[in-house]
Amino acid sequence: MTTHYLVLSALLFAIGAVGVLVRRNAIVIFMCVELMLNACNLAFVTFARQHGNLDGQLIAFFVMVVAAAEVVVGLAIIVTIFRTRRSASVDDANLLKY
Amino acid sequence: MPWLPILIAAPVLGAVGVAALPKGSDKAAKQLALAVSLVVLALTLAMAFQFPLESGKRFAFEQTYSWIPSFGVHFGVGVDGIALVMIALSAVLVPIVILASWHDADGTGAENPPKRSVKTYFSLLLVLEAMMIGVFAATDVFLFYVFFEAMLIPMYFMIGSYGGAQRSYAAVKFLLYSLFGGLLMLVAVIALYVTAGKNTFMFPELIGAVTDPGVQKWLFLGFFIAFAIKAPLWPFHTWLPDAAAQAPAGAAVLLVGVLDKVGTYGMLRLCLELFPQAAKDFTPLVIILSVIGIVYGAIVAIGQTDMKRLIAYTSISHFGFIAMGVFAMTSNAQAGATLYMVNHGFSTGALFLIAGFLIYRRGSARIDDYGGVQKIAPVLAGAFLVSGLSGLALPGLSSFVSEFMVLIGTYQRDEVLFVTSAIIGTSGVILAAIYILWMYKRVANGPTAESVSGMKDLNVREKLVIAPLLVLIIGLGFYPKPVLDVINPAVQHTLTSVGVQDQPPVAGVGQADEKGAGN
Amino acid sequence: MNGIQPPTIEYGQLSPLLLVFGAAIVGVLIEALAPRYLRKSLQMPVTLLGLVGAFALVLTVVMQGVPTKAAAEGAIAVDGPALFIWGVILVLAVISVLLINDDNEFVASAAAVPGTPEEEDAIAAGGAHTEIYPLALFAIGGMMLFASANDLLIMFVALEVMSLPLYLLCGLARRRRLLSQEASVKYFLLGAFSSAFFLYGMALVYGFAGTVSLAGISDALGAVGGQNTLLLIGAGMLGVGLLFKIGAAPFQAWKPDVYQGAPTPITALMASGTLVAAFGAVLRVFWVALGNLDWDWRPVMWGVAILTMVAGAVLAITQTDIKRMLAYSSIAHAGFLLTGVIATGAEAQNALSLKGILFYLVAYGITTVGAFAVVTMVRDAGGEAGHLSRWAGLGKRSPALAGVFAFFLLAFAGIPLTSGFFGKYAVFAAAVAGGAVPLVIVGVVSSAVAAFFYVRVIVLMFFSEPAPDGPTIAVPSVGTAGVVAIAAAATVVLGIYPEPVLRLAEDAASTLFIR
Amino acid sequence: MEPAKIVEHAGGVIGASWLMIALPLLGAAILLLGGRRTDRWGHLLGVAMSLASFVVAVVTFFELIGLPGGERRRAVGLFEFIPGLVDMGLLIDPLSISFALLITGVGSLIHIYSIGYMSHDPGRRRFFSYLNLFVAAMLLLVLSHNYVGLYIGWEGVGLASYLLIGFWQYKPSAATAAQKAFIVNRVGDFGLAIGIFTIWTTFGSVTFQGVFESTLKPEQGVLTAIGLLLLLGACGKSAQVPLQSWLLDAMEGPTPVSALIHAATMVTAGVYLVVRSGAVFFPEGSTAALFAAIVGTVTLLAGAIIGMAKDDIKKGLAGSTMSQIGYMMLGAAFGPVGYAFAIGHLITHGFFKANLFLGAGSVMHAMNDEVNMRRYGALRKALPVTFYTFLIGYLAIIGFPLLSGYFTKDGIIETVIHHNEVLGWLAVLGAGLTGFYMSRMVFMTFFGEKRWADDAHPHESPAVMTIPLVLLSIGSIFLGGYLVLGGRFMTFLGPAVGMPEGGVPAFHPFTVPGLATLALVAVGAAIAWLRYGRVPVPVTAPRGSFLTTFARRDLYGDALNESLFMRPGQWLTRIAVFFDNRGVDGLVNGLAAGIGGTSGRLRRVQTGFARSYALSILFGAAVVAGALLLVGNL
Repeated sequence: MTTHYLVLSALLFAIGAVGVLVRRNAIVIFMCVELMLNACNLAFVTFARQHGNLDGQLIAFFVMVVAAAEVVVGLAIIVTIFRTRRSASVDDANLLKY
Repeated sequence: MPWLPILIAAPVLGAVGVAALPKGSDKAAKQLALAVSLVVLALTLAMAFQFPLESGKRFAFEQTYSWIPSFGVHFGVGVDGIALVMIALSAVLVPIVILASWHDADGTGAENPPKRSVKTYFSLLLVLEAMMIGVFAATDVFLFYVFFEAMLIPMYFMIGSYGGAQRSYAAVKFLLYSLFGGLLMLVAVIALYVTAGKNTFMFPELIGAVTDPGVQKWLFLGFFIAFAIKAPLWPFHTWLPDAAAQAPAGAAVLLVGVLDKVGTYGMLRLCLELFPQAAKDFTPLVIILSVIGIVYGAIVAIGQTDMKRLIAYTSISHFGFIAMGVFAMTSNAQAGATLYMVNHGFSTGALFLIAGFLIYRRGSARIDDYGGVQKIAPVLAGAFLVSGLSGLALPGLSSFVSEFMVLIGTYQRDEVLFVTSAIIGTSGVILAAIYILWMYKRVANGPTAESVSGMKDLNVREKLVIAPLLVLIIGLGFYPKPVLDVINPAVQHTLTSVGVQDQPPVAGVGQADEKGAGN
Repeated sequence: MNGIQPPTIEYGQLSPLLLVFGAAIVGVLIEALAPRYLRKSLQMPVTLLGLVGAFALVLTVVMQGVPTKAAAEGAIAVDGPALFIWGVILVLAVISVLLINDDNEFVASAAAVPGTPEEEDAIAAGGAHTEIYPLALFAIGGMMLFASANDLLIMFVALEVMSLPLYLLCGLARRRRLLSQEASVKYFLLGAFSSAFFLYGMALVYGFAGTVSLAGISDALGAVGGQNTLLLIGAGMLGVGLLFKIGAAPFQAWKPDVYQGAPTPITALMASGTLVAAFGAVLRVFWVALGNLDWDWRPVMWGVAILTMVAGAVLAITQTDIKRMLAYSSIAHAGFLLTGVIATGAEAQNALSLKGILFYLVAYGITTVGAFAVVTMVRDAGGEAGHLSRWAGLGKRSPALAGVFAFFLLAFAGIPLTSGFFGKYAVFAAAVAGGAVPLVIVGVVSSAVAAFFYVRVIVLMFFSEPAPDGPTIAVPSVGTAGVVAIAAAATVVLGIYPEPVLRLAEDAASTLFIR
Repeated sequence: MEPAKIVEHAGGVIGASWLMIALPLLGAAILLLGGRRTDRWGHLLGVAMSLASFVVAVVTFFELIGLPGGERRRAVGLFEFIPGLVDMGLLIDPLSISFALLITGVGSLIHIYSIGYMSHDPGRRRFFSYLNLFVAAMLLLVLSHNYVGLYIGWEGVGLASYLLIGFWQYKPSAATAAQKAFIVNRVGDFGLAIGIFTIWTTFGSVTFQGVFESTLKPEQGVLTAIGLLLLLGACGKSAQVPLQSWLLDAMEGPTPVSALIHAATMVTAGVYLVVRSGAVFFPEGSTAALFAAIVGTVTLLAGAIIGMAKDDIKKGLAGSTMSQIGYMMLGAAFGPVGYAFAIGHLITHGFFKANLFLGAGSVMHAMNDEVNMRRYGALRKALPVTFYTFLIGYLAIIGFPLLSGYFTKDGIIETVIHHNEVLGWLAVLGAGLTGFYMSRMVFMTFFGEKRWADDAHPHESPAVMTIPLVLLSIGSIFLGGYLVLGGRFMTFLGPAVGMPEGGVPAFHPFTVPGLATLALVAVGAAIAWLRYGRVPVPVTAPRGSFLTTFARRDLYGDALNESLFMRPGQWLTRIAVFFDNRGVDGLVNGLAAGIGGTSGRLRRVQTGFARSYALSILFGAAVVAGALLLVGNL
């Protein structure tokens, strides 16, 4: 029964991961990461339900907070580089290589 | 009196002192370095005269301080006859080299590139001396390894900063070769510690600690390859000609004269005694490598056009003799091999120094750039000839004694392998005659070449450099007994802990080598 | 009866952590309240006091006797290894902060677009981002927590607390800002990506064990054994998150870019502190939580370790930028450390390996900071002279500096009589004792390869002629000079008489990790 | 009868006999180290040292013959050389003392002669130091009481010969000749060395006493092997086929050197070795002895043939030396009688060949170092003393009745024929050839018409050079008879090399071989007269038959060596050098380059695109997870 949720979370995680790979815009990539985090949340909650203990749900809250913090930092960084380069495409930023 | 720690510490302090001298005080640096090295020599001799010939103990002047208990490492030093003569060799060569390199770092020599700090060169020399003494004195395998590896660095800088045109290539090649061998040895050192399970690296306690033949084989290889690269044995030799040819003459002397001996010394001391069974199993392989080295080195030497490279290749041939003597495992052969290490240090040292003098004057190492030197600079040429003759093991000169002992000691094993090896090895004396005399002929004989017509003969400093070497070469050639008396007991110790004795000659056993059936 | 009783918090044990975080918060308050011209003069002492004080507290905790049970309801394990690692991190942090205390490295105003008037103004105004101090403090606190977290949740939080400030710090380089910002964004995206993996792995493991406390997971494993798919995938994903942090192949890609782009003091902090913390975490997860799973993860770890050592060594050979080269070298070193992680077994064996790893971390960390400190000093018009060709003949222009750097390189190469040698020896010895001889052989071979590029730099500095317009050697600020001196001294002392530190590591390791 | 036992000896002059070696050695050292400072009196010191050593030898000799016959083998221990392996010491017995007398005696005469001969040479002091060095080494060779000491002397004389052949080293030809001599000798030394190794492993000793009086009874095979190895050494030193090629080039050295080293003494060392080891390794009828005999015969013919064609007077004499040593080697193969005649011939040859060489030197001295006999002629008036002494030497060597050579050479021939007809008659033939080439030499040099170069105005040499000639020629006349008649020498030598069973064979002059020899010699001389005495000699050599060319080209010995050893050797060297640079070194450098290349290619993977990094992470994650699953479910 709960396995559906797990499958869903797995799918979400996969979608997020693929998104990170295929999208160029830093913002979008970042949102894909967020999606992955939420997939994890779903999994946590599901497992909490399975095991019948609250740890999972509690963890989910923590994750949200962390994610929020990540957003702050992430946006700050992305905005700076956008202002410098007038583009949010991660592919433009490849001076550092080899 | 803690002789050995003092012997190790003195050059280090000297090096610090030399390095600490203010800028521009090059002359002072040289003089200080020379003084220090002479003090070390004096101390070494003082110690040597107190060396007990007839003591049952394995090592004399033993000093053991706990260094890194959590690794079971001690700062353990002590000498037996073999180590003593090697230390003496180093202590004798260093002042000579310092005197010989008086101007090497100034960069006045035509071939020398613009030089870096003079005092660095001489403090490096002293550091090197400390490490050479240390590596021979170490009775703790770990300590031995530490010196074995650390020794590379000063030599690396001496070649790299003060050497010839391709110096950096040569230096890197030298370092990487040795480092690679050293790291393999490190694995073996660790494994030795673990398998022995004695929680100590003290050499005497590790003897016979590893019993399993399989393990012995691997550990032996770990050590042996490192030493074979260091020595160097064929086919690990290719770094030597480059290094020796690029290094300044003085450094080349120490490199070939002492550093490389650490390899053969290690074989004799560590490989044989720690892994006797494996040593016996690998003996045929090593003997064959040595013989190949003897002939191969000689033949390639004949074909060289560069003086220092030629001398380097002759050394490869000579290291073949030494290794053969070590693994022939008869008292004659091993005593001969040990004596060979010393004599080779002197004769090759003299050759390199004189080559250095020639190059310093003519500004080229190419043999063809010379000719008729004997007429212009008879003393120089004479010294060149004598050291060359010692290089071809002329009786009456020191290296004959050792070569004879090695060969006869190998031959007396009286098994096909050893007899044939000894015979092939003996053919090396013919090749040696060719490469030495041919070089001498091209350099010193014939009509005097334009380029050398203005050549000066040896000056006082250079005579002072060469004289002691020639005296030693001739003296040991006629009366090697004092040195051999020091060496022999140690060799006996080694043979007993390896568990072999010389078999007495039996009438007709010589038969074996014709029938081709060893017994 | 079943009222909620408050959790017991061992403030004593946690005091170092609390002090660091406290100092960080104070720093934030200073930013908020103190006038601009005062900030720097306030931040610096606060930071140093915080770190030094924390170190003192660590000592006091050790004096009172190493705790034997996890603190804060089993959330944080203040055990021997943790305390040791805390100490190490704090020392490294102090040194790095001394480096950070060098205006020249950091951007005047991160908000200002490079090459615009406002940037000029900011520079003219002598503006500086004093936020770097609290940020660094948060990162350091995060590192300490990361290494001592006793359940996965805390570990995850710590991971973020450690990483987020570093993401920002990476972007604050004064010169070559494009590179710096790029490094920052790459680090951030990839870091977030990998932490997502960590998190998902955590979820799966939780799904298997029903708890996220390391001890709990270990017990659950003991009950079931390692046949469970959920568990295995979860363990793998956890591993990915952690291996990313230590920069093990194939998760090393970020390291060279970020190390090169970030301001060098920050690189120093990451290369030393983060690595130490990350290894602390790795050890906890794989030894404590997944200890009973070792038959499953050891082979994989073998592969990772070999790949990491070889990739690090081989790739470094052809690098042309000094910081990139050091990055690859740190990858290789991570590989060497992994050989220690793998060498588990009986209690004694684990203690041996742990001791080796701890010593290695000390030796490597300090030398690394020193090396980067030297890098900050070799400058030309465009800031640091990163390109190796600019280092040619440095040995002639300033023998002392070049000599020290050469010494650090030799330490990296593991030449005897340097700290690096004993570090390598300790780890490899443990690995051999643990039966990982082939791994060690790969290790020595790759360190022989690695030696080549260290030596190459020495050749450049000493054996080749200096370029006419060679880089100038900046007169080091007291801080930087101090850092180099300390690092050099430590490298020598640990290289000649490592016994005391070894003994400390031994004591720390003897208790192993508490559950 | 077996040789006498060797007894330890101490004290007396015999106990101090090491002075014989030490004095010339000291002289050499002083002259070499003293450098130019000693130029003024250097030659005198050299002569003094040589004479002193001669005196010691004489006194030792008398003390030795003062002892009863059976006790005339005295071993004098000196010092421990290689502990447990070799002790240095001297063996004073009839054999060694005879050599000592020859070396120091003839040596001293040649020293004196050289004062005059080298008077104009700037390097005279160095020359004398080398001569002294040679005397010392040669004495060590013959006096040492063990094979290692012998070997040391053996190579020592090799060194001296190298230095003296190359004395005028600025002449490339001289330098090359010196080098060749040393290297060819080393080939022989190689055999000698192995022989010594085998002796050590077989008998556990390298002293003559330990070997000759050993109770061990090795198999014959070993003894033969040792014998052949020693013979190889002997061939090298005594310029016997196949190692003869160096001797003719050795004539590049100053003539006194040719006289002392390459005629009188050093080249006879091989014979010494064979005779010394004879009792054990070359007993009558043994394989080794047979080989020695064959080598001797071949060489005596080869040398004679070469001598017949040479126009260079010294090379002619060199060929003759080869030939004469061939006789000795041949004789040495046939037991005690052979030994006695071989050594006897060796001694007489020492005199008359030195005589001839010094005579030749005197001629060259007169003709400003012209060596081509086709440019001589009619010199008997110009150089009377030289002529008469040379004539005596000539008669002695061709075996003119009652002169030295007659007795000793005839003795050898008789002995050989008595054992081995074939070799014996070949020896007789050799005698005939000797008659031819020596007569040719005399006629071309002293008779016929002047064929001198324009600037040549010959004059007799100074007394310092002629007196030695006179003394030597006296020896050339009487010594042979004195030694052989009544078996004096055989009896004297007996204790050292053993006596023939049934006592000393009486000397009877008119035997078939004896007469045949005389007849052949006469024929040879006659042909020489017809071709070179009666008719004028062309100044430029006619092409001559292929046989002549064959002889002129030293029987193609050098050509053979070159095509067999030198050329292949050079190729081998080139190949080895190439292999070393490309092969061994190339392998290592290639490996390094390979790693570098891999690195260069791999770093391209680091594209700088964050997303590709992300991909690698994802990929890695998949691999790790997959691997874990795999392992976990094994």
